[in-house]
Amino acid sequence: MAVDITIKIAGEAGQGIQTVGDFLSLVCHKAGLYLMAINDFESRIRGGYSFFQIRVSDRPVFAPCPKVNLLVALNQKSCDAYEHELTGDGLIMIDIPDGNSGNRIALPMKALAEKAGGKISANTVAAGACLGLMGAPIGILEEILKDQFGEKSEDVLAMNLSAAKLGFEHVGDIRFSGKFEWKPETPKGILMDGSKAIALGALAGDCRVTAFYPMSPATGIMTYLASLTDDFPLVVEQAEDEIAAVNMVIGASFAGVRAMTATSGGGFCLMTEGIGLAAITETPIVVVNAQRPGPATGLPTRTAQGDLMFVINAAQDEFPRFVLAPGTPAEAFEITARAFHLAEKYQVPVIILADQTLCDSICISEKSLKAPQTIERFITDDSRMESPSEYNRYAVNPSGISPRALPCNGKALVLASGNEHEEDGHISEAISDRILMVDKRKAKLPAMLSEMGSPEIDHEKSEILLVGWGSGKGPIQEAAGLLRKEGLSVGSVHMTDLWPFPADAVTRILETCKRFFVVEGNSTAQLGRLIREQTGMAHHGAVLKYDGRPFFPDEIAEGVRKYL
Amino acid sequence: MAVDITIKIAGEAGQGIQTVGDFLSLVCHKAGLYLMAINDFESRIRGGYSFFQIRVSDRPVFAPCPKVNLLVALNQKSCDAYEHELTGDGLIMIDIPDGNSGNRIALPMKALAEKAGGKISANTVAAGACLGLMGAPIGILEEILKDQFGEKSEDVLAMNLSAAKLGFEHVGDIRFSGKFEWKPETPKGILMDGSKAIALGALAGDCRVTAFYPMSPATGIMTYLASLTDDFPLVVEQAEDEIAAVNMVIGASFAGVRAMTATSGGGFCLMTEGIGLAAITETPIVVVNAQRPGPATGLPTRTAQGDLMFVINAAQDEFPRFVLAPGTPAEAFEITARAFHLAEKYQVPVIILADQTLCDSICISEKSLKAPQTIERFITDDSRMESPSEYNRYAVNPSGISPRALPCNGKALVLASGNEHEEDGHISEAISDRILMVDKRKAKLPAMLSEMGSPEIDHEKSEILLVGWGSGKGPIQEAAGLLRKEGLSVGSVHMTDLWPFPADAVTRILETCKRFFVVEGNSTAQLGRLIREQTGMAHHGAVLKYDGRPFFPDEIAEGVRKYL
Amino acid sequence: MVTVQDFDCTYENKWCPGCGNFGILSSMKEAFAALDLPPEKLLLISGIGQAAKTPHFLRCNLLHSLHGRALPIATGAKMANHDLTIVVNSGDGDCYGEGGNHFMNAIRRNVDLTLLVHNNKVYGLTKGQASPTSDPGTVTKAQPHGVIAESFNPLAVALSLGAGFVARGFSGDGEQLTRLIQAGIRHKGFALIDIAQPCVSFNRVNTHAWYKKRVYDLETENHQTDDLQKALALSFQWGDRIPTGIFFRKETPTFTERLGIIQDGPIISRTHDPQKLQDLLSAR
Amino acid sequence: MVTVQDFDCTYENKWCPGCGNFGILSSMKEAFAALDLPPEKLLLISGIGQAAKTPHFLRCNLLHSLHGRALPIATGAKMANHDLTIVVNSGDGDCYGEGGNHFMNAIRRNVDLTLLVHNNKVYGLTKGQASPTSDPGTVTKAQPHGVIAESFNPLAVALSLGAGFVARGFSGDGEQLTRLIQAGIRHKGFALIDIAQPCVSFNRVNTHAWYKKRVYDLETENHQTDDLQKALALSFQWGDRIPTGIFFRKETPTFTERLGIIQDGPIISRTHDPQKLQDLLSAR
Ligand SMILES: Cc1ncc(C[n+]2csc(CCOP(=O)(O)OP(=O)(O)O)c2C)c(N)n1
Ligand SMILES: Cc1ncc(C[n+]2csc(CCOP(=O)(O)OP(=O)(O)O)c2C)c(N)n1
Ligand code: SF4
Ligand code: SF4
Ligand SMILES: [Mg+2]
Ligand SMILES: [Mg+2]
Repeated sequence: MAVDITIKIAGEAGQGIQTVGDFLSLVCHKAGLYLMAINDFESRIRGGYSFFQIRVSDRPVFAPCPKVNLLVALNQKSCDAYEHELTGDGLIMIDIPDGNSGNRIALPMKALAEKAGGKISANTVAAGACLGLMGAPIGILEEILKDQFGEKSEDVLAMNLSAAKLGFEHVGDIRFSGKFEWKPETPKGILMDGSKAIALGALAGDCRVTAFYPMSPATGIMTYLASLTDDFPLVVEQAEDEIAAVNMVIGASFAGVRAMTATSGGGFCLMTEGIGLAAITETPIVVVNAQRPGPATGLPTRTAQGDLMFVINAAQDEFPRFVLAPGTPAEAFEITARAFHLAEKYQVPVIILADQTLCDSICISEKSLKAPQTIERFITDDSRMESPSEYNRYAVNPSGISPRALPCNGKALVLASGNEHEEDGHISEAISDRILMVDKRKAKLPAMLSEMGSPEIDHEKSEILLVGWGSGKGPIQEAAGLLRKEGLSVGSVHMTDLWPFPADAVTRILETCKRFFVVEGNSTAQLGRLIREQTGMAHHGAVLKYDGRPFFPDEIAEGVRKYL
Repeated sequence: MAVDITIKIAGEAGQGIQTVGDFLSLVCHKAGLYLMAINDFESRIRGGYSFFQIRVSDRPVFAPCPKVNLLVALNQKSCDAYEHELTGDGLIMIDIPDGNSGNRIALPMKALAEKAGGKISANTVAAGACLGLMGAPIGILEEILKDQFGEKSEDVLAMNLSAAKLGFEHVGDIRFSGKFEWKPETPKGILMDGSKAIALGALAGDCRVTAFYPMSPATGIMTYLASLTDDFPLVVEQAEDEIAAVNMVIGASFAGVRAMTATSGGGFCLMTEGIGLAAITETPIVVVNAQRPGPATGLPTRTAQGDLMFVINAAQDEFPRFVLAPGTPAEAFEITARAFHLAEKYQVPVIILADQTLCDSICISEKSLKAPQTIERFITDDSRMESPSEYNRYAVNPSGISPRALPCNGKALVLASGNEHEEDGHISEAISDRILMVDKRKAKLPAMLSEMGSPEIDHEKSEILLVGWGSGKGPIQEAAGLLRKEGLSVGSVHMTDLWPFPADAVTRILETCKRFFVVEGNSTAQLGRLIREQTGMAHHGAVLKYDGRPFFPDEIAEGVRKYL
Repeated sequence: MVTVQDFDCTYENKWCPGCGNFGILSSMKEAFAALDLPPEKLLLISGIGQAAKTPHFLRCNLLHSLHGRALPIATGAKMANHDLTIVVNSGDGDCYGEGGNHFMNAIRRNVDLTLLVHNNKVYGLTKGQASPTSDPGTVTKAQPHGVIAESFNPLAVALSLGAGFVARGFSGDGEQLTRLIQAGIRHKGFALIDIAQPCVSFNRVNTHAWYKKRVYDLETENHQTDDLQKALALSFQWGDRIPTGIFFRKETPTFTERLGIIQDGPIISRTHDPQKLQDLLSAR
Repeated sequence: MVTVQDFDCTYENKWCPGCGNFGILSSMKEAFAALDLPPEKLLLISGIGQAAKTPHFLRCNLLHSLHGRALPIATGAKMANHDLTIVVNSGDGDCYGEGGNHFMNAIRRNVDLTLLVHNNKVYGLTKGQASPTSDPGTVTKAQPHGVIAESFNPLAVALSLGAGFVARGFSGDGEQLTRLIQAGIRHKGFALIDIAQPCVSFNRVNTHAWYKKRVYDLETENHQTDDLQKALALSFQWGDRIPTGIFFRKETPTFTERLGIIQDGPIISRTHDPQKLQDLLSAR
């Protein structure tokens, strides 16, 4: 039987939940298991309620599960708060001195940690104990600890090894229901969260300048990139505000390097004018909008898919742009790398719609991620011009894409203006130039559209299709599976390439089903609206979640059932 | 026969074109004629090309006409630039010393002005000469001059009276083809441009605080309001930027007065985050977005209808808002006043979509505009509460509208937060509060929708309907008339109330026709997209203009013909 | 008589134990009580950040707004009703970073309000990135090679913009801070109190003890608060000795005093005269 | 050898006849020629406004961007390629109004560029509203009762933020202005030249003649440019005598010099190493 268990490590912010979670993830990964973990925390630094919820399975998993098999409670209030989520045979492990009773295992974390050499190792105790309950060999954790602390100091390593062992041994023979076979296996792929995936994708896209203003849930992308600035040709600059961030990125790109910024809704608002500048000056930029619930400050550390229509329509007037929404870390890596390619090829802004779920969740990507050996650039210079002195930055041609030279890179002068302009870049208010330039920019659309991938269909030809985008992917595909198990003909459609909208592909797909339902993390079914706007097809129902938390497959299935 | 003539006064910025135009408008208005005038100028202060184009008729007119009967050229280059627009029997009056020839009348403006007492009166000379050509009695202009200069100084008045007469007499018996009957008549209504109409509408809505950052074409609204601050309880503050402007307005409204800001696209971008704050704190605000072509700086002094989808979807996540787009100054007055009522009644942001054509064009409103005798307020206070100390700013009730108290206005404490919150206004991250508040805000939508007026139909039951919004109104209605004259069954639909979208009313109307065409000042048919999104109905063609200039009825008719 | 307890509220405080913000909160309550300002006469406006959460942690009217935007909101509220007593709680990131432009312009306008900047030299709520007041060299996750920009000197900038009340407090000196807040509220015009506030979670350098060793009260050194050049020179003093107290004070007409139009009373309490409008509507 | 004529371009100039901007444009060309900087080695970045149109009126590489945003754009360009010679043309509204926050932060970063602020004390392009540098009392259509905020003192603010090159020029003194622009470009780091610029269309007070009567050159008075306190004091001098020239000068490491990562050369010319990335991608 398939193993599929969920462990929730819950406590206060500042108690080191993340560390326990990381250890567990690493061990399961090393053991060749699959996992998917979400991170749930409040907008505060200490106290409150916080958890790391990891689902471990011997089959690929890309969605969290609301039922908990093991609750590791770092304090009593977390125990009280989440006890009701336990499965019938679920266990609670709680940091109390002693007193196992019923499904409750007392784990004196701090005491054991002190025995091991210091309170600071309490999280390692917890990790060891969890692995004990899972019947895992302690060896894997030991290896991980060696990797992590081996170089730092022998004492620290010794303490942690001892802490792990104490925790591991403390649970003795207690095992919880889901049994894994812990056979030595090679990892199934790589362990990755969305933030890192976007950051690495940026490097794969040859991103060299990033500027940002801290904003959850986008900050992780930038701090990870900052940690890599010793190893890559990359500048990461914290700007004074988001307006500065996007304009720095425009400046860097204009000067010739690929550049990106990342933010969330409020910051994206402030960037919209700059995105318009990138558009009219045809300066390639990549902007990540990691969505969280709004409006305004909303729920700063939570997740949402509420900005789709906003980013498609953001900034005054009209211009071509790409909007891409990865559904998993692996997609995030590839889409981000592709974003830089598309931005430069078409000289347009590319917006990547991520969200807190994508950014802060970990899962295993089996597909191997490849660093491109070469980067195709779309830059011209004097040597490729007949007459550099007559270079026109906005020369009109049927593709709408004018050869792009860089400033101060030869005889060709580069003139760019946020005002409407002539082909040479000088301001123009003439009717003819205006029409020429609008049409030139719009002329890119057919080719841009041809770059749009068709939505990914799982179980084609189903009677019912669940249609979603971005981080909804895993839960929706799993939900469709649950409904199929009930004998229903249900498939799913996952969209990453949202704009320019691949209307023909979507129409072709949706025409094959009897009914389609949109599944979205917002309250007005924005993709549903978009599909209707672009194809005329109206959805037959919407499963919407807007409480700031990620989708669970169960609740999607339940939402769909209501319509049946 | 109906008189319908167009006079174009063209010259450089700084030559006083506006003054000539104003005199002509005032005279025609006083004479009981109808008129519609557009203003066309570059983004510069001196030089270049600029014109004021006034259409005068004995029937109501709400659209400009591209054919010019009289070109008043203040310099040679304007003459060269616009001569081709003349009708067959059109005349040119040009500021040269002498030499009438063919259709060219030499008017030595400066010389005559100096004769009258000063070069500064050259514009009055031109106005007098125009009136002469139109066969108008000079008396009306004299009255206007007395109104305008009478209080200032006798010398100035005398000079202008003399200048007018010199110009008038200079043209002698030359008349141009379109003959008016200059019978003494009372004015047909009031002369008004869109900027003033919005400003006056704001006063009618009891607006008391406005903050803005200068941006064409919105500045005129604010400078006109500023000129009235001696007479009305009104503060007009120029902010350091648009972010400050919208937030000042939120602060003022939170404190208890009705407040507004006005801007154009780039500034609107910067305001989007604030609009979200108004939404989540349920603070009523009115934001005017006077559209101009973009993206970015675009064409700063020109017109566009490119921001419809942007303002409907602006700011992260989702919230109810109103979007209203007046088509004429009279509508602008009423819609602006209504905007304040709606904003306060529903505690939501209201966005008024204007554009340069609306703001800077003059026409005659026959409908009399009324100052409301009383202002219905939607504010509560201690006296209306059972227990002020238990007041909850965001108390949930079926309407979604919580009684709104003002801060520091009694025992009731008012707590508002841009974070998601509990009913009392304190931050909450709880799932239950989040759902409660999103649902509460959304609960306003049915009542808000019921406030939306049905689109205005002209010639119901036509086979073909031309559908437009905002400043397209006059030209579209006239274009439909032109097509009807050709025997086609064509009517028009004018939308001012755009969001929440009155889908039922629109569906009902569009179902009556065989084909409908959208007519819009943008390049992607945004209203068309919106109609399809909201009703599923696809337009049969789009007549789009995006060169920064207002629609002419002719070109709309021509655009429609192409589809027939 | 208003007491400190009148401001106690049951809403859970969400700061880290040991945070300097607690001292600021106490001093605020003390100052309000000392001024006999009851919660219902008090409007607290804040941006976003740990500092900006302050209004939630006491009883008052409050608008907890957007990151960086507390000052224009407060300015707008004053335009509507200049009788309001407004205190703004902001952080170094909120006020000098995202809100930098508004900081300068609230000073230029001389808006009559009291601005408390909880200056912990770090972005607390977003987990420890550098703020404009972080010292060059400060290493954070976002600045692994250390901050490279010069740190922002709020007092010097405020003085150079003509601010009429410029002070520095320290969250660890409640008595002085209470006095400063009182003086700030009493001051007619814009009052800046930049408050040295230890962040126990993200700032391991500028701790309570660190400040304790360095701060001194300008009052004890007989500083004359009407000497702008002296105040400017002092504003650059930072290191072994850190001056606190009032650097400069001078009352000039406030924003709303200079707004001729509202001298008859707050615009909110004026009556609307439909006739005047009707005249305009009919006249053209 | 680069000549002034090398910068002449055929694009129509759109300023009003008599505008002070013409003087600035001439001095720019003179300075570039004197520095032997050819058009193709020159990147001019500007915001929006009359001042910001400048780059269109001479031959150069240019990015005419958004109102208020020239400085972050220039900063970004420097990150990409710190070998670029960047001059920013901005107006008083563009730089000290909409762009106020960026002004402060470009100074804090000490970005190596030359900022020319065409300070006409008015919003020219939008037809004469007050700007941050307008004097209190200035009457405009938007301020019919006169400006009520204190005017923004760019030199004092720059100095208080630690700017390393702070100067005032006057469009009517082309010789001095040319020298200042040359010195600004030569200065390693952020160089501010605030330029008194008459606007013949909207500023009837601060005319060419008005300035002519008042300006004096600090150099002639033997001003020492390394004295910050003196420079600060001078920055408040305005009225009968208006100092021009270099107020303060001090070279400190620039933004890109302090960015350790790009010391090997501009990031634009570094090569990408796919292996390093592949290691990261495979390692987890
Ligand atoms: C527009 C916008 N950008 C970014 C953020 C994220 N953010 C929230 S608080 C904060 C910084 C807070 O720092 P500070 O003002 O110093 O307050 P502290 O938490 O240190 O008290 C940031 C960047 C936001 N909420 N809105
Ligand atoms: C976001 C935004 N807000 C407002 C404007 C309108 N605008 C253009 S130029 C300008 C002011 C220019 O003043 P200044 O910078 O002093 O330049 P000047 O024309 O006086 O040289 C304004 C407000 C704009 N283009 N963008
Ligand atoms: S993070 Fe720092 S500033 Fe924020 S509450 Fe904790 S200690 Fe205080
Ligand atoms: S408006 Fe003023 S600043 Fe602008 S070009 Fe004319 S004179 Fe120069
Ligand atoms: Mg801080
Ligand atoms: Mg200016």
